[in-house]
Amino acid sequence: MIVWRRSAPLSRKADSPWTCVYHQPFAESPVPSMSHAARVVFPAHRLEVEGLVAERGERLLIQDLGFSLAGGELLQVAGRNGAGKTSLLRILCGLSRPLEGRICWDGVPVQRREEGPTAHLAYLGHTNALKDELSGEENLRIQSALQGRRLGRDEAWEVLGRMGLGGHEDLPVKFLSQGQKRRVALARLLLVRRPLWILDEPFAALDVQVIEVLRSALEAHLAANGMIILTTHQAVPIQGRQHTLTLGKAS
Amino acid sequence: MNGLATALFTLLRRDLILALRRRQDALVVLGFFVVVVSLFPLGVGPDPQLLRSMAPGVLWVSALLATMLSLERLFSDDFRDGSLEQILLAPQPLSLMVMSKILAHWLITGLPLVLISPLLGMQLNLDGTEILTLMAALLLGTPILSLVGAIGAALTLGLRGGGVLISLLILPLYVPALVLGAGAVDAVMYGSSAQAHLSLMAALLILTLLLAPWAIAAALRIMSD
Amino acid sequence: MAEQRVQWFKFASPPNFYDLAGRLAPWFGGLAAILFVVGLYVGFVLAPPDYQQGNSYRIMFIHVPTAWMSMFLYVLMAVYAAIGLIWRVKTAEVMAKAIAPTGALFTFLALWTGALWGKPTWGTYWVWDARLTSELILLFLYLGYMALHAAIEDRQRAANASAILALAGVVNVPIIYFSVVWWNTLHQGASITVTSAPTMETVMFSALMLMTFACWMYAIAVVLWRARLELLERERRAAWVLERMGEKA
Amino acid sequence: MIEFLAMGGHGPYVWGSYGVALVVLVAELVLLSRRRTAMNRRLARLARLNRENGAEPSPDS
Repeated sequence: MIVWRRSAPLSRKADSPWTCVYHQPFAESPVPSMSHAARVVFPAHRLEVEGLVAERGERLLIQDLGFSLAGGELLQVAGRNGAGKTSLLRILCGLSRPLEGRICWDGVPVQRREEGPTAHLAYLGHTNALKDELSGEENLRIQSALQGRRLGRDEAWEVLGRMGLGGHEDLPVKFLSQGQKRRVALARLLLVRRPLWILDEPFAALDVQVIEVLRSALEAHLAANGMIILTTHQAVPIQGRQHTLTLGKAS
Repeated sequence: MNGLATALFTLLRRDLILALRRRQDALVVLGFFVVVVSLFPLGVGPDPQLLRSMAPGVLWVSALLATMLSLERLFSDDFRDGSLEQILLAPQPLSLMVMSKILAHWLITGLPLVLISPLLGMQLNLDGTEILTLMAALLLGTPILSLVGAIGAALTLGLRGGGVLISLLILPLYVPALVLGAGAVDAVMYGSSAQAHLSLMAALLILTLLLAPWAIAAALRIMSD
Repeated sequence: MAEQRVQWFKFASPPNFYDLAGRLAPWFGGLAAILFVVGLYVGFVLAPPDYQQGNSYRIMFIHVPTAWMSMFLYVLMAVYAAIGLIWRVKTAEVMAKAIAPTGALFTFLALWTGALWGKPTWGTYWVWDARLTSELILLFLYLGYMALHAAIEDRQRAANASAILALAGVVNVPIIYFSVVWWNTLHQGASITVTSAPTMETVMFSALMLMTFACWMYAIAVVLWRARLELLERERRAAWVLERMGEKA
Repeated sequence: MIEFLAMGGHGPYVWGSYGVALVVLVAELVLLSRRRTAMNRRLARLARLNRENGAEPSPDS
């Protein structure tokens, strides 16, 4: 089985699957058959944020912020530079502690969740969180295992192939271009199968093709009843229910 | 539980693989240890008796310095490329994940020091039992160095001149390990038993194992906030 | 429980602490001055020369209190650091930071006076005896704490990180002390036994106590003063600071 | 008096200890008060600027 897959991996067939395999089916049906994230349809979840207060240095960044997000919804966090967008995302992830406020997942404060405060989310920051010395496959399998999910080699290869990295799976990441590295990082998002994606400037410094890959991945995730919170400077049209939250309007 | 074991083992394996692919890092630490110890006779003269009586201290202080050298990169690589954030976000308890990383650090830097110490001990005229005691003491002591050092490495994460700062923060905390470790060899040298030293060292190791991971985890959360 | 918490936070709120510390500090300072004068009088005029050490033993009246203070203050600093870290009480964080320089200063004085006492007693300024050695390491711990605090720009993060260091240090201080004592006895080094001498007269003992209390009062006064300054600096954009400064201007 | 100052031959050590202690403690106080004046000046200016600009010290009060 494994040998057969390795000799003829899915990924080798198409060099640009984001147009033919991944994206296009999605345009027709809300649950694209080839998308990994979409194959899993998440049950209805709810993220609620109440009375969030945060400061950076001595500056009050966020004051009494509240919102709620349901499955299939996207929240775009907008605001000028330094308004606290990244800080907000890091708070939502649990990487930073807010001064006050509650973040609830399905009505339970995230700190009290049995599965752990971060078991419902996947985060993609400015950095790709990849190890240069490891190959894309190794990076993905390690990242996935760190999140508690053992990942087979075939699955890693398949996702990398869908990301248009066919033939690059076992190459150390340092030989990949910036855009290709970002694609490996995006592949991680698909693999960990978390209902909430928190993405910090996911479109920054991406070439057009990768933007398209990401866009369709986001749409597939929304279609699978996932949630997305992201910050972005670029206006990228995404189909699905969307909200915008603008930070730092007051000053 | 299974997920936890998988995650811990994966992190350990990842750090070991990375160390293997960047072998020079670990070798530099080992080389530093050997060079520092070898320079001492040039400084104090070749008198075998003098060298022998200085050997425990020289070997232990060199081991401390070699460990210091390796600490700076313990978390900073993961911090820079963003892997640390992913480790913080993993559902597993951070203090256990940290233990995996430290075990890897010890296997990469601490264990080689233990293994090469007999050679350096002979260079400094230590005899058989003294060398065995030295190895035992280093075997118990180098994990303490890794654990305590990791606190410093976590606290200086992302700071300019972090490497120098680590030494100031951590070297005073190394005093008990130094006293016990060098004392064990001294005790054998002066004809008594090293058992008391080694038992205390083991107790210290257990205490450090219980407390340090908590401090490291807290420090990592604070410094990556 | 909740009400108690509110009460405590009200007392510990920066403006209240600032005002209270400002009112209390001069009293502690004055008390320190009086105690120093009385303590020195008892120590130098009333206490007779020691039959073994002559007059050099009078260094004890400053050496021992500063050595005690250096250790007490480190523990106190760690306690405040822990309170600040766990309950996020800003004033506790500020207190921890304010204690460090005074603690380091007392440590330095303990070392300096110990060395000067060592010369007439042992014939050399520096002896690796247990107390001096652990004082030296304590000084390094204080310096490390202050260096880490200074190296981190963000105040909140600096307070939290150095709190961890202070806690790691305070767990280590007794271990360091005992390991150094042990090391010292194994190597048959010298050690000061004067303070524990059963023959110490009541006059000497009271001089020692007076000087210790004087050091305590001094430390409290100085720490409160410094904590006020730190608080002003940290909260310089807060309304209560502007109010108080506006009155003065 | 001279006898008192000589401390039975241990004068330099005794007075060296107490002298340095005095100098160090006073220096700490002086440094603190200097820091205080500097900060007062800076904060008073901040407060004045705040009033002149007509800005409320706290936006939500």
